[in-house]
Order: sequence, then C-alpha cells, then structure tokens
Amino acid sequence: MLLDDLPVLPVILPLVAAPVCLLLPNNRLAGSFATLVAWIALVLSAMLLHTVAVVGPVEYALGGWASPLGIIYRVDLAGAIVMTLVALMASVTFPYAIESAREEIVPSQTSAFFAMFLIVFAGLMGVVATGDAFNVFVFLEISSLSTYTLVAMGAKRDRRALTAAFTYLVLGTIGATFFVIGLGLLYQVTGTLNMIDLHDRLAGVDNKVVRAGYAFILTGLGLKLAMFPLHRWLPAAYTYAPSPVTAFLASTSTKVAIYAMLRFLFTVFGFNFGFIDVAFTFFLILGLIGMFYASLIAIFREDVKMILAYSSVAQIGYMLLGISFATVDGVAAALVHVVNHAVMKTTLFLAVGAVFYALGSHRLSAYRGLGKRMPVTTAVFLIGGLSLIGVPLTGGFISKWVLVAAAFNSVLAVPSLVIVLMIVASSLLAVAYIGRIAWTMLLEEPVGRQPKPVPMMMVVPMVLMAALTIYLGIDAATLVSLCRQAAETLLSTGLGFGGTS
Amino acid sequence: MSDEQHPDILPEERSIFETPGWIRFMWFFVPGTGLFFALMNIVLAVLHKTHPHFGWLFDKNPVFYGIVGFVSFSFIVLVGQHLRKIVMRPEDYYDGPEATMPRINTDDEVRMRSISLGETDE
Amino acid sequence: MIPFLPAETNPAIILMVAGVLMVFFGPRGRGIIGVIAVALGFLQMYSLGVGPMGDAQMYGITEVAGYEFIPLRLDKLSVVFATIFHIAALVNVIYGWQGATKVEASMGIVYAGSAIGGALAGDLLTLFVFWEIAAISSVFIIWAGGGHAAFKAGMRYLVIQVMSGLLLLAGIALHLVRGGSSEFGAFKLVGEAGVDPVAALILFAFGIKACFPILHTWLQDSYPKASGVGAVMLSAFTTKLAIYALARGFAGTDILIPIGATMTVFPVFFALIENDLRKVLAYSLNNQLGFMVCAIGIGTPLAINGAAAHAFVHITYKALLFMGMGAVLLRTGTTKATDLGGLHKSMPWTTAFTIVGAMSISAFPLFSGFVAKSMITLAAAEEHMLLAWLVLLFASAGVLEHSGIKIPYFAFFAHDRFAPSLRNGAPRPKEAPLSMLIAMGLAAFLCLLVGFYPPVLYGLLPYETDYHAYTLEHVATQMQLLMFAIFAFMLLVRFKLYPPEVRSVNLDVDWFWRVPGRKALMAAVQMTADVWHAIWAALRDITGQVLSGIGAVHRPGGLLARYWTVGYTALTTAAVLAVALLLAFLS
Amino acid sequence: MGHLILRVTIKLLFAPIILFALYVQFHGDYGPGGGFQAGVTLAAAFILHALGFGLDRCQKVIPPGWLPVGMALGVLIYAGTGIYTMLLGGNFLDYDVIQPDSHHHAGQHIGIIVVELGVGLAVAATMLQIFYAFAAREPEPMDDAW
Repeated sequence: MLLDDLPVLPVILPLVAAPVCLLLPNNRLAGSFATLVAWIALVLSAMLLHTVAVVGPVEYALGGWASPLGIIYRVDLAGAIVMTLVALMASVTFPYAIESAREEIVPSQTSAFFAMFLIVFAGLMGVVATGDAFNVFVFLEISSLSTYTLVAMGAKRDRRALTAAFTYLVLGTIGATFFVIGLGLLYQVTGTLNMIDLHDRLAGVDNKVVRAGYAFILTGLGLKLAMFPLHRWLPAAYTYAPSPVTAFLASTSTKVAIYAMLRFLFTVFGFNFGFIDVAFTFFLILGLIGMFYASLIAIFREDVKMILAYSSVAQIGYMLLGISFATVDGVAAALVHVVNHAVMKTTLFLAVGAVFYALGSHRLSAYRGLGKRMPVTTAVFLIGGLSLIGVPLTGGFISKWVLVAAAFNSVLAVPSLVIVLMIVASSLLAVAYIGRIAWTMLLEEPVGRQPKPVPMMMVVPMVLMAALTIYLGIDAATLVSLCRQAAETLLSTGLGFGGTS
Repeated sequence: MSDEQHPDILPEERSIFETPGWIRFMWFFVPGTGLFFALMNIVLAVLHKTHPHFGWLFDKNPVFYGIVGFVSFSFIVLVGQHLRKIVMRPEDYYDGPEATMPRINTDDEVRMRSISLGETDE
Repeated sequence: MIPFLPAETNPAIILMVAGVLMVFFGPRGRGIIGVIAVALGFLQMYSLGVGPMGDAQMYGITEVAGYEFIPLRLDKLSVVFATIFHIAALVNVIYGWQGATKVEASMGIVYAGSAIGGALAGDLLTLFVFWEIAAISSVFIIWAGGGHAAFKAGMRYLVIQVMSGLLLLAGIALHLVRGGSSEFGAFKLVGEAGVDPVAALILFAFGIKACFPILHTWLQDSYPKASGVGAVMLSAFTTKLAIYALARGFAGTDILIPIGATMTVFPVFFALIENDLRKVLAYSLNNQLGFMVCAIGIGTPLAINGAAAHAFVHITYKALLFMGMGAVLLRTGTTKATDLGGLHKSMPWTTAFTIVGAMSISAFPLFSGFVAKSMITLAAAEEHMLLAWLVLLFASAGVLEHSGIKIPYFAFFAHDRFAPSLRNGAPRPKEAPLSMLIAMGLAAFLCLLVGFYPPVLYGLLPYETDYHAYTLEHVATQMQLLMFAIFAFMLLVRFKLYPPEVRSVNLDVDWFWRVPGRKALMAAVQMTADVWHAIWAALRDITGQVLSGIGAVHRPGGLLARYWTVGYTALTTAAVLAVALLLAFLS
Repeated sequence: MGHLILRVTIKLLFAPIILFALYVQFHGDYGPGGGFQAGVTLAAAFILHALGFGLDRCQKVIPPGWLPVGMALGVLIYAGTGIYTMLLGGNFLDYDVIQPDSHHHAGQHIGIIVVELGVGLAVAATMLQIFYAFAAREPEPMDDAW
C-alpha cells in the first residue's frame, strides 16, 4: 500500500501534520514534531525518486477517479528531484528553526509558525506532484498564503516584515490571478484541466484565446519565480522573514515555481505549440538582464540578507537562461542549478541566521572580524559564497560549467560566446559582493559585543549543508546525469518533442 | 675597493678578501685563467677536437667565446646604465610614502622579522 | 605503495591537505607536517610508476557528461617537474621552519601541491583547477610580506593570474566545443588555416604565467614584496608550471624562439640598474625562463631535455639565491644594494652558499647550471639558429653580470657597511639561523651534486640522452667566456665605469597600468560617479516635485513611497503581461 | 434604543440561519451546497449575533481559544477520511472502499458527508477567527509594541 501511494504521501503527510502541529503547545514539541514529519517526508520522497528513476513516471488517481475526469498526481524524474530537494531543505531547516525561532518569533506563535511551515511544505510538494493544472494553482496558493504569514512573523525582529509581507501578498495574488485567468482561458478552449489532456487538446489549436492564456500563465508564473522585472517582492520578503523561513523559501519556493514553469512550457504547451519561442526569447533576455541588474544592486547593499536575496534574483537569471536554450543540455543545466543553488543558498542563509542568533544583526557591520569569533559559521558562509561564485570543487562550479557547456551547444539568437562571457562577467560581480562580505569577516577587526554561542541544533544543519555543497562539487556525475535524464524525460516523453508532432 | 663616497673602515676590520694582496692576486688570477682556457681552446682547435656549427666569424674561431664574454659584458654595463635616464624614478614613485613604510608584522607568533638594522638578536 | 592511502591518491592532494592541517599547529608542528607530507607525496608519486614519453601511466580516469577527467598522468616530462616541485617544497619547509608565518607555511604547501597537481594533470580542466589554486594560494604568500605595498602588489598579481586562468578556461571551453580531446596534449598554433585562435588563447594564458615579455611585470612587481621566506616559495612554482605547460602543449612552436630570446635579453638591462637585490633576482628569473621558452620553441628532444633540465636546476639555484637574500633580509632588514656590503665577514656560510648558487646560475663547470644550459645552447647550434644562439651567448654573459657577480658582490663584499667603527660600535649582523643554513646547504648540495655527477639529472629527463656536458671543448669555451667577462667587470670597476647603485625604482611595462592606467580608471570611476550623481540629483528633483504634488493630495513621506512601490510593481507586472500578450499575438 | 429592531430581528433569525446552515451542510452530497457554504452561513449567524449584542456575549458562547482547535479539527476530519480510505486499501479519498458492497455507492455518500463536515467546521471556525481578529480592535499587545 505504501509503495502505491508514494506520489501522494509526501504531500498529504505535512498537510495532515499541520493542524496537529497547531494543536501542540508552544514549545520545542511543535518544532520536533514538524522535524519528524519532514524527515519522514524526505524518506518517502527519496523512495519516490528511486522508484521513478528505476521504473519511470508514476501516476496516482485521487479518489480513484481516472485520468481526464478526476485529479491525478503524476511524478516524473524532474518532479521527483524537486520533491526530494524540497523535502531535504525542510528536514534541514525545521530542526534549525527550533532554536532559531525562539530568537526570532513571538513565543506564543511557535506552534502556528511550525504549522504554517508545514503547510508551505505541503503546498510546494503538491505543486510538484500534481498532474492537474488547476491543482497547481491551488497548491501554489496554499503555499503562498502561508508564506505571507511566515514572512509577517518576522515582525518581532523588524516591523518592516509587515510591509514586506503585504507587498508580497499583493503581488503574489496578482501573479496567482494572472495564472488562474490563463488557466481559465485554456479551460474555455479545451474543457480540461489535466495537463496531459491539455497538451493533447491544445495540439494544433492556435487562436487568440490560447495565446492570451499562454501570456497570462507566463506572466503569473514569472512573478512567482521572481523573473527579473517581476522580482520586487522577493528582496524585502527574504530580508525581513525569520532566518529559517528565508533559508527554506530561498531554496524551494522559487525553485518550485521554476519547476511549474518547466511543466507548463514542456508538458502543457510543448514544442509544437506555435509560439513557445516567445517564452524562450523572454527568458533569454530577462535572464541576462536579471543576472547583471540584481548582482549590481547586491554589491551596494549593507544588509547581508538583502545582498543574498538580490543574488537569488541573479541566480534565477541563470536558471532561466538554461531553460531559454530549449535544449536537453540547457534544461538539465537549469535543473542542476536549481539543486545546487538551493543547497548553497540554504547554506548561506543558515549561516546568516546563526550570525543573527549570535549577534542580533544582519548588517554588514556586524560581520566585522567574524572569522575570529565564529570560525565555523564563517567557514560555512565562505563555502556557500565560493559556491555562489562558482569556484571549482563546489556545486556552483558544476552548475556554471554545465550551463556554459549547454550554451556552447545551443543555437541562439545571441552568439554563444557572448553569453558565456556574460556568465563569466556576472560571476565576477558575485566575487564582488561575496568578496565584500568575506573581507569584512576575515580581515577586519572585530568590534562590539562577544557573540552568543550558537546551539548545536543550528550548527549541525549548517555544516551538513556546507558539506553537501562541497560534495556536489566533487561528485557531480550523479546529479548531472540524473538531471540530464530528467530533462530528456521532460522534453521527450514529457511530451515536449514528442506528442502529436 | 673603496672610494671617496665610502669612508674607509679600520684596517683590522678588513677580511682577507679586502687586503691589497688578495686584490692583486685577483688581477693575476682572472685574466690568467681566461688566457689558459683560451690557449686550451686554440690547442683543441688545432687538433680538430672542436665541433663548430658556424663559420670562422663565430665558433670556429677558438677565442670567439672570450671575445663574446668580454664584449657582451662591457656592452651590457656601458650601454645598460643609460637606461636609467629613461626609467629611473625616486623610490616612492608609485606608492608614495607607503613604499618606504616598514613591513607590518602580521603574525605575532613569529618575531624574527622585526629585527632592525644591527640590533642584537633577542 | 603507502599502506594507509588509497592506491590512486594524488600527491597534490596529500600536500594540500597537509597545508590545511598546518593551520592548526605551531611552527614546529607545521614543519614536521610539511616534511612528512612532502615525503609521502614523493613516495606516492614514485609508487604510481612512471611511463615513458607518449605512454604515460594514467590514474583515476572518470568521465562526467562526456568529459574525461585524468587527474594523474605520469610520464617522464610530468614526473621530472613534479619531482623538482617536491624537492622545492621540502627546501621551503626547512627554510621556513622558524621564520614562516602560519599563512606562509600552510599556503606554501598548498601552493606546492597545486603546482605538483598541475604538472601531473592529464586533462585540461584538472590543469585549470590547479592553475587557479596556484594563483590563489600564492597571493596569500605575497600578502604575508606585510605592508601596503605588498598588499597592492598582491592585488595586481591576483588580477593578472586570474586573468590567465580565465583565458585558459575560455580556451579550454572553445577547444572542447570544437570537439577537441579533453586530454592535455600538444596544440598546433599554426595550422593549414593560419593561426588557430583557440591555441593562441591558451598560449597567451600560459604566456602570462611564463612571463612572456610585456606580460612579465607581475613577477618583478610582486616577488620582492613577499617576505624572505615567501619569495623562496614563490620563485619555484608558478613560472615552472607554466614552462611545463608550454613544454607539453607547445613544444616546437617557432614563435617561442624569438619570444624566449627576447626574454633572455631585456631583463639583463633592468637587472643591471636595479637596486633591490631580490628584484634583481626576479629579473634574473625572467631571463632564465627565456632560456627554457627558447628551448621549448626549438622543440628537438635535446632542446626539450634542456628545458626540463634547466627548469630542474634552475629551481634549486634560484631558490638558493633567494634563500641567501632572505637570510640577508632577515638579519639586516633590507636587500637594497645601497645598504649592504661586507656581510661575508659575519655571515660566511650564507656567503658561501650564495656563491654556490651564483656560480651555478652563471654555469661554471662543476655547477649545475653548466650541465643544463649547455644543452640549450647546443640545441640551438645544432639547429643552426645563429641568431638565437648568439642571443643566448649574450644572455649568458648577462646572467653572469646580474646573478653571478652583482648579487654576491654587492651583498657580501663591495663596501663594508657593517663595520663596528662605522656604526658606533654596533655589532655586525649575525649568521643566518640554523634551519635556513640547512635549507641552503641542501640546495647547494643539489647544485654541486648535479654539477659533479650529471647522470643523476639525465636519468630523469623526458628523452633518452647520450649527451655529455664535460667535454674539454665545452669546459674550455664556457670558462673562456666567463673569465673574460669577469675580467671585463674588474676593469670596469677599476676605471669607475661600473654604474653605482642608486636608491630608485625603475619603470617597467607595468608603469602603463600603475600610472596612466590607474589614472584612467580613477577618472572613469570619478566620471561615472559624477554622471550618476548628476542624473540621480536630477531624478530626485523631478520625482521630488512630482511626489510633493501627489503628496499634497495624499499623504506625505514614507507611506506614499511604500504604497507607490507596490503599485508601481503591480504596474510592472501589467507591463510585462502586455509585452507577453503582444509578443504572443504578433509572433 | 435604536438597536431594538435590529436585536429583535437577529433573535428571530438566529435559529433559522443555523438550521439553514445545517440543511446546506447535509444536502451537500446530493445537490448544491456543502461544507464551505454551510460553514460560512453558520459563522454568519454568530457574526450577526455579535454585531447586535456585542462581541463579549458571542465569545462567551464560542471562546476564541476554541477556534484554532476547530480549524485544525476540521482539516483533520477531512484528511483523516482520506487516510482512512488509504488504510482500507484504496486511493486517497477513494470513498468506495468504505462500503465496498453497496450498489448505491453508499460509501461515496458517507465519505462525502464526513468530509463536508470537516470542511464546514474548518470554514466556520476560520470565518469566526477572522471576525474576532478584526472586531477585537485592540490587537494583543506584542512584546515589543511600538
């Protein structure tokens, strides 16, 4: 029974656990319970990943109703990778949050905090697992709504969290609305919401309604994944949310939106959809601009979390760039970067959270001479930073390498060499903003009060993530081949190249 | 080999290499050795034990190497010093006063660096 | 085979791990770890076995995404370089036993490891990785020299080195995309279709590290600014790794002959007028690299043997000379010729060892330089390259001038500036500490060993050789050249034609970016800032007026700005949607 | 007493609204209706009462502390049904396994009614929670109120 239900279990488990968590007392119990759930979900997702890698995509009919009529869950390799990633991030950030939340959350909200955390988790898993277009919207909103709450909970530390959450709420809702309008238009034309069914019925159909729906979905999802001009909710939300929330969101929510985008581009629309190139041109241009724009802004920020948040926007540019190549290599590169970036960003944000725990500030000035006072945290931060730059032997290098290789192997509007040079140049920008922090940490003299010791519960996840960053840089073959396989599935049997053409 | 800008040191502070005798010895020894090897080369050339690759103007000529050594060296020194007219600048040209700043001792574990001129060790 | 290590462990990794470990120990612990690591790495390398040229022993081959990694490739050419790198690392550890700071000691070993890794790398990406690690680890050694000048020089050094790495990476990427093999083999610079841009790019990257003329100034700029210990570490690895890369990738490329010849000549003049003796050594290093580059350009087996042999002996005697100067720096606080002289009276051992190094570099018979350098000149002669041959002879006289005579003469003899009578009774500087003397002795021993018994070296060389350095002809011609050159020196000094030492810096090519380049950069930055400020001020005025207009209607200050942000972003979203719609409808 | 008419009307309507809510709730598995609408209607009754007679009296009947429990319980009933069907060997929310022998899909009816109950409970509790939050003008003072 367990094996048959694998696609749905990691989704409903946190969903069921959330109300239970809400009923628990406001102490460590809630966090421990959430952690336990996350770990079980991780095991389940890993089993799912294994199954999918061995036997191929799995399907699950909700309520026993078969495919076009009922809601089905469909997990292929790309989905399984992202699900495992999300579950991994949850199982790392939840235990971290137990200690960290005591510092950053109003104590009476602790169990609500973890309940919300679990709902975000469930929502993100649901977006990935489902094979129903409308269900994507539902889960996207489940996760977004609870995210707004989580961001707002940062208000204990900084009141600006409230405005950040409000901005996020408004924009997120606009994005969701656009998305659902797009879905509505597609439904009007095809009369179905099942993704594969949509694909079949959309084949060869080309009218204004479909095109409008396409544009709406593109924009809506673009907002959710913080594509360049639509990214403005992200920096404030990441900056003012509590540290574990930031770590979790930065590593998962935009990634899942990227996944949804991939799903819609390649599964729902597919290559025989006449104007799919619009999206690729869009991504190419906006990705490139985003890479530079956000990195440049990051260089001049004083708040470390803000720097990292802008860097996230820049990194999303890399992923969009990979997708825009519209080749197996490109999509694989995007997926590799999704995983690597999630790991390194979590590493960085966990380290930042530890610094906040110890010193109570995110300002760059608080990082002075941290290398002498908090050597472990500094080391972890630097590993994450090096990976962000793309130094060899870290995961980031692998992403960039795969991306550069994909660029060379693609025929694009812009010459490949120019793109490669731009990738290198924007990496140099990353050197600038990470270098600035590293300089402060290592070479300046410590000032101010002595940092509070960071509890083990926070150090261990942090160090684990740093180790994983390096591991991904050394043993790159597994991940790269997995992602390549996933990209192949997405583009072929995932109906990209295949289907009716 | 002292001259006007460099005040003489006391005679008892001279080492053997600074005595007039040693200097006189060098004046015989260096050209003497040079001539000895030149002669040796001439003998080898006469005996056809050399393996020249180029013509008489070059290494077929047994004293060619001596001439090259002498002329090259003189050329380098006599011509090279005029380069100073073009490229020489005061010591603080690039970095200003920083250039002559003392080295910063970056590691207090190691104190050997900070010894200044003539100070006794420890 | 070393029992507790995996069979295919890279010696480079052993050294790098040791380098990291050193951070946690005191000076003595660091020294012990260093010696053990070098010994382990060396044993490990030889336990892997050495293949002849063209039939290398390869280990650890893995394929990732169609790219073949070969972390270890041992053939004669790579092993001779890796061997001398190990020896240099050992000498460095001993030399810095007491004097090396933590950064220098650990980074020095990491740096040595990266050079070894680079030499043993069988594929291009592995080479690139070590290439970059070498750049990054060595810059810490420069910075450890202390002071603002060292910091700035280190930054300049880092920029140039990283640029070399990026060019290399670009070259590799283009090479791979073109379908080239991932194995690091020979490149063809000039093919039927003219100059190959990819090979040129890679050659340029190598050329930066090998100090090609005009690209050379990072060396003279940065090495003298490191500490006494640091300069010794620096002198061995980066440039010789580049020489190895050239020998592997561009043997027999004609363009290297004029480049190498130029490299042997121009530093001679700069060295003549330079006051800082360690900078003299840096120029001398450049000049010696010229011999090797020239030999690689000639490309015959004898020439490649010569280049490898010269790299081997050069590392020992150049390290020896730098060690001598380092000892002088330690005891007197300076290496400026204007402040030195007469040190042979109180530092006899340092003097003796430095003279051994000086005689080696000048290629006196019975010293190691003679054994190697004569191979290169002979290779040029055998190929009947008259001009190159003449230039090399000329440069040999130059080497004698700056390294053979100038260094020992001005540091240890010349005018005695440390006589107690001149310095109000202050005692003379003491002899160098024991650890330094041991290191110098070791290097001097190697110089003499190779000089007396060349087969030690010849056995290591890439190609089989029946070359004999000690024929009467070689000895006679070389001694003739040297003795007459020394005679010229004596005459020039006697008649006061030898230029006096003057406190100064001498401009080199780096002037272009240190002075006008810097000014241009600063001006550009200033201009951008000014323009930006102007635009910003104008924008602020305009928006201020607009906002105060709206603010009169709505609310003032922060609230307005806040809501405006959200609304504005929503507007952006709408605009993006509009663009997407337009595109979708029009396409 | 301007509120008198209002209050009398509210008193008159209160019970019928709740009754109607229950009707909508239980009609849910046959026709238009269901837990969501029922929950809102139910909450509307209490909100109306609170508007007329003051928040305090309403909170005496339904203390604010119950509401999170109600929400959680509602969701749990819903999800629990799904898990129950899974435990019986069916898919998630596959109600047929509850009464596998029935020809009239009795399992479906039972399942939907239970699920709708959960939804109703959760929605009603949430509606009231929102109302309480807005109506209790003064927010709870936070630790570092500004």
